[in-house]
Amino acid sequence: MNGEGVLTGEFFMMGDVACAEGAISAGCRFFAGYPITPATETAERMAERMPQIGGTYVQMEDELASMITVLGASWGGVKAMTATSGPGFSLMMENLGWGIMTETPCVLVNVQRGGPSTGLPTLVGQGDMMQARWGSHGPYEIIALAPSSPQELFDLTIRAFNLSEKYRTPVLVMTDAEVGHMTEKVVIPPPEEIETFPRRKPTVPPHEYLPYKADDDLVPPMANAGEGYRFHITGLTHDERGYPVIDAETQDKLITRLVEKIRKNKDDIIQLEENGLEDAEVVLCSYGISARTALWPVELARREGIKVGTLRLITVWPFPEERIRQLAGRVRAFVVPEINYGQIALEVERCASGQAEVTLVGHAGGDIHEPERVLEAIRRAVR
Amino acid sequence: MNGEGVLTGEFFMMGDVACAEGAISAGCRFFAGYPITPATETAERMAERMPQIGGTYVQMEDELASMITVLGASWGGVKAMTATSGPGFSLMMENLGWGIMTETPCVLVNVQRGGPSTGLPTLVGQGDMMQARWGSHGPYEIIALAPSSPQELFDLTIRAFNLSEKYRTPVLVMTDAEVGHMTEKVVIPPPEEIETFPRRKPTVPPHEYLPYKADDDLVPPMANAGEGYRFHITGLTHDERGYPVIDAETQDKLITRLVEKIRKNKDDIIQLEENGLEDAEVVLCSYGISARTALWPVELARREGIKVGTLRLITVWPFPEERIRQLAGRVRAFVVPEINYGQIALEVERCASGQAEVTLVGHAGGDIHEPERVLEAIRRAVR
Amino acid sequence: MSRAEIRLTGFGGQGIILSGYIIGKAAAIHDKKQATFTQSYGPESRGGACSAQVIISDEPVSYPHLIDPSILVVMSQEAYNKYAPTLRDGGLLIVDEDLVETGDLAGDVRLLSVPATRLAEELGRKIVANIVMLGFLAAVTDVVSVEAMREAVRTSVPKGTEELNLRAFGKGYEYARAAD
Amino acid sequence: MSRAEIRLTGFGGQGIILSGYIIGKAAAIHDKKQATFTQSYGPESRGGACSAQVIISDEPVSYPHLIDPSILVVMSQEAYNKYAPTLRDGGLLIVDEDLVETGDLAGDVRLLSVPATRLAEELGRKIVANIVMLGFLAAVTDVVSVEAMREAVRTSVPKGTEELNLRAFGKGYEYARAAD
Amino acid sequence: MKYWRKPLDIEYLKIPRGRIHILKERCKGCSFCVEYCPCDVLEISEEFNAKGYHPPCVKDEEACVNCGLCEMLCPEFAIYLDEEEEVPVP
Amino acid sequence: MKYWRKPLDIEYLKIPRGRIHILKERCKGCSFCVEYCPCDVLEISEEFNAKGYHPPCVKDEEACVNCGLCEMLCPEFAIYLDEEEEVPVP
Amino acid sequence: MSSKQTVNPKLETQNSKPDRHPMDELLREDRLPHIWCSGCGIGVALTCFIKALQKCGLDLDKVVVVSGIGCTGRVAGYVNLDSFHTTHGRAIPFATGLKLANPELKVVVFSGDGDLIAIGGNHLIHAARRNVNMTVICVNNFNYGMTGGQVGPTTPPGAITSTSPYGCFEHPFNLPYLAAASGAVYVARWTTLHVRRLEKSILEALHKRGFSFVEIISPCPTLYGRWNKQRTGLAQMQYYHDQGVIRHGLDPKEADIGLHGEIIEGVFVHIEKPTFLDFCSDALAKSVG
Amino acid sequence: MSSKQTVNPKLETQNSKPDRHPMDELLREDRLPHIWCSGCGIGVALTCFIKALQKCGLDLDKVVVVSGIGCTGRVAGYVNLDSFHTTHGRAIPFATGLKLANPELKVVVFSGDGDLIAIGGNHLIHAARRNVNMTVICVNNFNYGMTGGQVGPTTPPGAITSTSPYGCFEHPFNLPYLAAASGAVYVARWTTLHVRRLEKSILEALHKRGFSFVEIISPCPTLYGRWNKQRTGLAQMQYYHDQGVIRHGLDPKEADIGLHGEIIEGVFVHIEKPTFLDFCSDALAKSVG
Ligand SMILES: Cc1ncc(C[n+]2csc(CCOP(=O)(O)OP(=O)(O)O)c2C)c(N)n1
Ligand SMILES: Cc1ncc(C[n+]2csc(CCOP(=O)(O)OP(=O)(O)O)c2C)c(N)n1
Ligand code: SF4
Ligand code: SF4
Ligand code: SF4
Ligand code: SF4
Ligand code: SF4
Ligand code: SF4
Ligand SMILES: [Mg+2]
Ligand SMILES: [Mg+2]
Repeated sequence: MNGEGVLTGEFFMMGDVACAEGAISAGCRFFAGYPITPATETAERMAERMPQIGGTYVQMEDELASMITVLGASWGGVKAMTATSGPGFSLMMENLGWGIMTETPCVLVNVQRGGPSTGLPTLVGQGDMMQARWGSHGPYEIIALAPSSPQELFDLTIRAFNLSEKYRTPVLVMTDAEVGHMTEKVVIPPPEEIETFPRRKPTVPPHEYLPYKADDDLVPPMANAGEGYRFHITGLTHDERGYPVIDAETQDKLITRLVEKIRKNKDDIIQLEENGLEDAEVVLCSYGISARTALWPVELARREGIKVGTLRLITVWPFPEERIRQLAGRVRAFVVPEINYGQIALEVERCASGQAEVTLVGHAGGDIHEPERVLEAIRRAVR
Repeated sequence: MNGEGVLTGEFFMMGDVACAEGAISAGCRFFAGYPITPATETAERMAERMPQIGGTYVQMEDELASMITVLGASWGGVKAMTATSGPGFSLMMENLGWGIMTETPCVLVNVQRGGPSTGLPTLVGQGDMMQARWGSHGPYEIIALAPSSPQELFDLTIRAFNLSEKYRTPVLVMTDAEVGHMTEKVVIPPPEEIETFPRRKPTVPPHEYLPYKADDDLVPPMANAGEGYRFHITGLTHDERGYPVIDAETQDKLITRLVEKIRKNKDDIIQLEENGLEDAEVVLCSYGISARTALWPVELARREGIKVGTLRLITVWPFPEERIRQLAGRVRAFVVPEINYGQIALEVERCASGQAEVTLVGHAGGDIHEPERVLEAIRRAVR
Repeated sequence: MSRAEIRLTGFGGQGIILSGYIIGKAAAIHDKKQATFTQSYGPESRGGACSAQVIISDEPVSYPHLIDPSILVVMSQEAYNKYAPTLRDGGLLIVDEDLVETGDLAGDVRLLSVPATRLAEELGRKIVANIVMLGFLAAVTDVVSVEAMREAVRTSVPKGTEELNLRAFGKGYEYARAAD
Repeated sequence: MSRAEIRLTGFGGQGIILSGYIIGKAAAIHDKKQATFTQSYGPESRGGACSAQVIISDEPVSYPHLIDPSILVVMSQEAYNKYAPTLRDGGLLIVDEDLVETGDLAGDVRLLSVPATRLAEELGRKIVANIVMLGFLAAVTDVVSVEAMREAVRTSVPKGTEELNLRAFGKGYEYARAAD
Repeated sequence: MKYWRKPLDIEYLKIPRGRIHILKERCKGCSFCVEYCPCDVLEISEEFNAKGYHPPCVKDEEACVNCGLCEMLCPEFAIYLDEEEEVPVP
Repeated sequence: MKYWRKPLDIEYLKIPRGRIHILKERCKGCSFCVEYCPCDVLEISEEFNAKGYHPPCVKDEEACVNCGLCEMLCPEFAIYLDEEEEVPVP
Repeated sequence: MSSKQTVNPKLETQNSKPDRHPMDELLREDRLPHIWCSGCGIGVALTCFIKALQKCGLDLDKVVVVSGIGCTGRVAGYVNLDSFHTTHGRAIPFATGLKLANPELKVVVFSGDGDLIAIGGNHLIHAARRNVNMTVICVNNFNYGMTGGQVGPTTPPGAITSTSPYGCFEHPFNLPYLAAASGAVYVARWTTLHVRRLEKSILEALHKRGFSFVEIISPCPTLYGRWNKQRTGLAQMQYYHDQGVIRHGLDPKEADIGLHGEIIEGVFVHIEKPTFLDFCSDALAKSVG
Repeated sequence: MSSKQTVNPKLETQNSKPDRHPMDELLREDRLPHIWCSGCGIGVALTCFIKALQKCGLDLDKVVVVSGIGCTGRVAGYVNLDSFHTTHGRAIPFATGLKLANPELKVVVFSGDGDLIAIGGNHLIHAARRNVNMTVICVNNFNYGMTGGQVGPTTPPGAITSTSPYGCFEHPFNLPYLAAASGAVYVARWTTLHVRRLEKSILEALHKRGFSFVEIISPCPTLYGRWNKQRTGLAQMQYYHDQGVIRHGLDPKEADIGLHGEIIEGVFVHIEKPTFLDFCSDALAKSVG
């Protein structure tokens, strides 16, 4: 990767800004966006930084445009990103679907705030987690990561770009107003230490190139526009040539591959942070800011002698189904704090298959969890 | 209800058209839409019918506009509807959220086609079922109905309007290209036999009216614009006066009520069709067109001596959680055919809590299920 | 089983879809049976092969697609090539003899030919060939009653064209009777 | 526990947020501790009470909100009314004496007053009152080292204003020392 | 500093007397009223309101021609003229 | 019926000879080529193609001035002139 | 004094309380002071609107205000009328629904340049095209105030904003030209300094049949002004004073606004043509006839 | 013959096969015949575009075609260039991303009136405003063809469509006026009958720096024509012949189109102004300088 313009060192940095710097470190040279609290600082940073490093910042007329512009830029051969929050995220769903269908690498950051609707523009929420999975129409799989700190927002934005290139699919970074607006130390390694995944380029000559003929890992190499391949790309159901074919057979072949390229590679995609699970009776399972705020009540519970371990979902989608199933076989309960009325908790419940209790510690948003409520849920779980 | 202009009698009618006539019978006098296959026929019918009966048809510039225009019309005091398919449904999600947050009655019909993205515009899919539940940002609950025939598309559209007025919330009719484009006999009863739910009007004088002070059933009465109440309505988190208050406490109070008004009234909202469940070992659980196409394999399985019952979800959201839990305790397995890669099957799996096997019979769309595949799944379930 | 499955095919513009609708309506509304009518198109905007499917049954139609069609009406060569193989053994194949070259028929099929388009042209309106075909169909099968079909034609065609269409229907019907 | 929780408050435009940032940066970057800085606003577009929170710790900061703040710096009356009750028993309260009327203090609180805005005005720029306050804070507490704070001021203020701000910092620092 | 001393439509005005009311707690001290009063009636006071702004005060009530411009220009609905004493000028 | 017999930019044309090629299976029988040929070279044939359309045929090849209008107006890329025999006219 | 001309009798009585601002009857007093910054022009725009309402002679129970999201979007929350704070950009189609559902209503959209012209631009041009019966008041402060002062579709080239740190590098819309090209029957522009004329224009717009559009150039000292050498509302007002030029009837094509230089004001379009509702009743007639 | 002027040498050789249509080199032959109806004008529009491409002298490997959804939207699928069939209405912002990411590309948006002007209207006006370097070709057939002939933003008042059974009751956009008011530097309109001029206009548009817009009035006999007494493509062409009037340089304001009557054609705007990319490089210079 060309490290020019990439910062290196220790910074006291807001999460949103760390996200922008992560993108830059990952090689992102295109940002299209539309302002929205609490994601605006990412755009503002990009507006300042992109021209400095030969990249492009463009502020579009809305989020529909932002998302599709990013997809266009990606086909133009540049790593591209946008960042938004709930209302804008809802508006991006149709074009996100096009990105999935056409296998276009890019990164979409959602700095979640309290919803639904305009809700609590400045305050935290985690109410878009299921939307991240299901928000666009039709059947598909998606990759979504959930950082818990500005440093991780930096790190996971890089990872998001890498996964998006590796699996040729849009990747979501599902952060929130707390992490996005929090300022902490962020360490940016020297460029040469940052691993980036280059675009998978075709190895065949243009006339042999089939844009949707996948390699063994189910991912097809990708030519960029202007390289002489003369390909056609469509959001319609298409065959390996990229030509629309409107029938169930082609649909089955295409969509199954799109779904399987994520499901089959889930071990590579899923990252978890586990702590004290060896002898745990209760698993505190959470993600993002809620996983972090739960650490203290977990600590208090441990002091009370409760055997509680933590499972932090760094990758939320694809869901770490198997790990939950394994744990469910040997623990008494899962406690799932999240800032919504039960989203990831439903998935945990599904995978626990009745073998372990699942307790949601939910609330509607506007604040992080009171430690006492989480602690109480842990206590109840072993009672 | 004023029955003027409402048809009565037996008709050989396309599902989409029956949907329009159902709306008219329910008292709908406003349609805003944007053409999209396979939902266009509903709009076309409305364009013809609305002027005949003093209603309004307006074709908007896109689906964002269609959805919010319907919400505006509802506040103007008229029952209002729109109809779309996948791509348009994705575009309606933000404004749907506003409807939920502001408690605006209206009906949104999704005639599902194969997705994701532009996918299979003319062919069937059931890939938007989870999107119906989670497609807008933030935490909320929703009501969604799934008809299996043109007649039911007529009936459930009426029911959708009634539920939307009763619970002051947008209601979704989740049909599909098969049902929408299928033509069958539709019986339209005389107007006086059609039960319609009138808007809940305030009983207090304007200066005492608090637009978000709920009755005991958690639903607030609703004044229309222009009636002298001088209310303020916002998609921001708001108090009983409707004024924005941006804090966790107000959020908690408001969103909890919005969620609970549906959860607590679920017995009234949920409709199921059950058949042969008394001694069933296998439950064929499905909805919409897939529930219908499964009838034949169920019949074949019964002839083979397999004890298979059917549970058809007429209401899909809120999910009939308790009924599934009950059944899971005494049957061996659920077989869930749906035209996607597993959506409602996940909910069935969750509620089955490991007490009964759950088998998805899924496919990506473009066609209804081959009977043989469903039959095979039933056979395997008892093996 | 009392289930009859009929497929009508041709190219866009021939009124195939309307024919399917009329058969379904005749069965469902006038004969008081159960009927399900569906349609399918090719990728073309208009033109290209199109197909109308009608299922008629004494009981509610659960599975709404054709499983084993017993009647196939074909009004174009392209449609013939595409759909002929779907007809079940022992089924009835009706073709517009001027538009379709059947060649050697595979399997056990009952073939009836009718110059529907030519007969329609004799009425001065090629466009009613589909209704001529319906008259013929009503005469040679008993999936719906002739009265029901005639009534369905009358109430389904554009206002002002009822008379023409009923004559077309009669023409097809007579053609079949005469051939008997 | 080595966790220190600081809240700085005032109204929009006083540089409260920058102050919080500087403290956090001093701790995290220059003192090599762990620090988490967060901010909150009222509903107003600009103006109204605002608050900056800094948590400084030897270990990673897990819970990122204040639980029991031990230092409260107040630069407006509105902010005082809103936030004074959140200070923990035995905590340190620092106010700009010209802007805040503390009245009777409830509970066991250590109160220090400093005419930060007035001191800033003496430097000719009211706008650096926040930095005067930081100098004062650095002098009377040991949450961060004076060197770290000075360094953080220098590297955080707008380019070209470093000197002015360092003088403001010095002024606050000296004021505290003199009062000792 | 004064920007503009002639009210926009002075020709059409009667010159009545009015009383100037200032709702101090609403004021945010923008000084539009002070600067654009055609008769130099108002000035910014030394006083702070609870939000920390300096509301205007009346410097020369007699000079007021009740033109209402201060009321129209105030973004805060903080200043108005009452009209009880309105006296049309011939 | 003919709508228009003068090619749009006849002044600028050389009058060469060309051969008219018709890709019958692409034709959808719109008759744009027939109607707008300035020299009445083409006519609709009796023949059906596989899609059931009547493609045009050449009625009077000699009359063709190789203006290319048929090629430009054909929505189906079904008719073109080859230019091997192109003979510039002085 | 203008409020003598007030028509709504209900209001006159309400208004008798001496210590009450004469506009408070049309304001949600319990929500004042509002959230806008010191020197922000939105309050001035609102004042002119309230004044126009007090003079308009309409039944105020039937006047509805619809806003989108933004600083200006908060207007709906301060007027004591039926009022809707919709989603960002969607005020106009919401208003369309209201108006068509109940043609008795007088529907006013009051929102910001970002809301109406950036994300909402499509609805603006289509509603103008259809000539839907509504009045749109657009406060143009050359940036997105609510989200912290980003560049927008009206930001003049060269202007510094939080997302154009090197100067705005987009051409801005000329809103009157756009509105006119889309079909609006009444198009005007005023600054917040020209309050009497603005009030009069709003009044005209309220009485216009069809789609009327009033652009209000307004200070945002906190963000736009701060970065562009007009740090106070007053400085921006002074700019309007120095550079405001009234040119009624000018072809709006000529009414571009730059970072410095003239701001052309006036009523540019004032024509008659059938409204959407006129057409609707025709359709009704045809469908039954 | 025009193809003698072909510049891309690659193409000349490919083209030698005698039984191959000279435009096939730029078409996805394996997808022909296309899906458009008999008498549809989209194919004519495409022919003119291909002809212009063959003459333009650009490196065709760098020419990219972007369409939205609709009958016209299928154009992207037939040109043998890098081509994108995006979502409905979003061709222009997609093209913006492509162009800004790789300024070497020549980006052409080719789509329908519904796609570009109804759902995509906002992107059109904003891209024109920014003067983003691209050519937009809009096939205006006065309705939504793909979905079965509904009323749209260009449908003339009174026209019957599947959703205006009593006659269209909306005013249509005058697209050249809208494009001009939004900032386009090249604006032209032609019918599918005036193929030579259309080809020339496309060529000019391709060579224009900035945002160029070409409207093509085109028959949709199957839907629009059928309901409006022009049942064949030929009948619609005849209408263009009878009523087409060329008025270069006319103020596009005067170029309204009704159900009957004149269709004014010509090049209405042909001006120079800095493009978005010009400005971008300025910003780049400032950020490093
Ligand atoms: C879909 C969506 N995108 C973005 C936002 C964030 N947002 C809120 S207000 C605003 C801009 C407001 O600008 P303008 O309309 O000019 O109003 P102003 O604040 O300047 O008065 C934006 C982008 C949002 N609320 N919803
Ligand atoms: C979001 C969305 N809404 C609606 C549609 C359905 N749709 C497909 S094409 C089309 C209109 C096309 O009209 P136009 O652009 O004029 O193209 P034409 O077919 O007339 O060439 C519509 C509404 C869609 N694909 N996506
Ligand atoms: S009414 Fe206000 S502005 Fe007018 S003269 Fe009196 S004080 Fe001045
Ligand atoms: S105009 Fe209003 S807010 Fe401004 S100084 Fe005068 S009274 Fe205060
Ligand atoms: S080239 Fe075609 S249009 Fe021209 S004269 Fe020859 S046949 Fe006729
Ligand atoms: S123009 Fe083309 S499609 Fe039309 S008739 Fe001639 S060859 Fe056939
Ligand atoms: S930020 Fe700007 S627009 Fe918003 S209230 Fe403040 S001054 Fe007004
Ligand atoms: S429907 Fe109309 S626009 Fe579409 S291909 Fe047919 S004629 Fe052309
Ligand atoms: Mg603004
Ligand atoms: Mg069109």
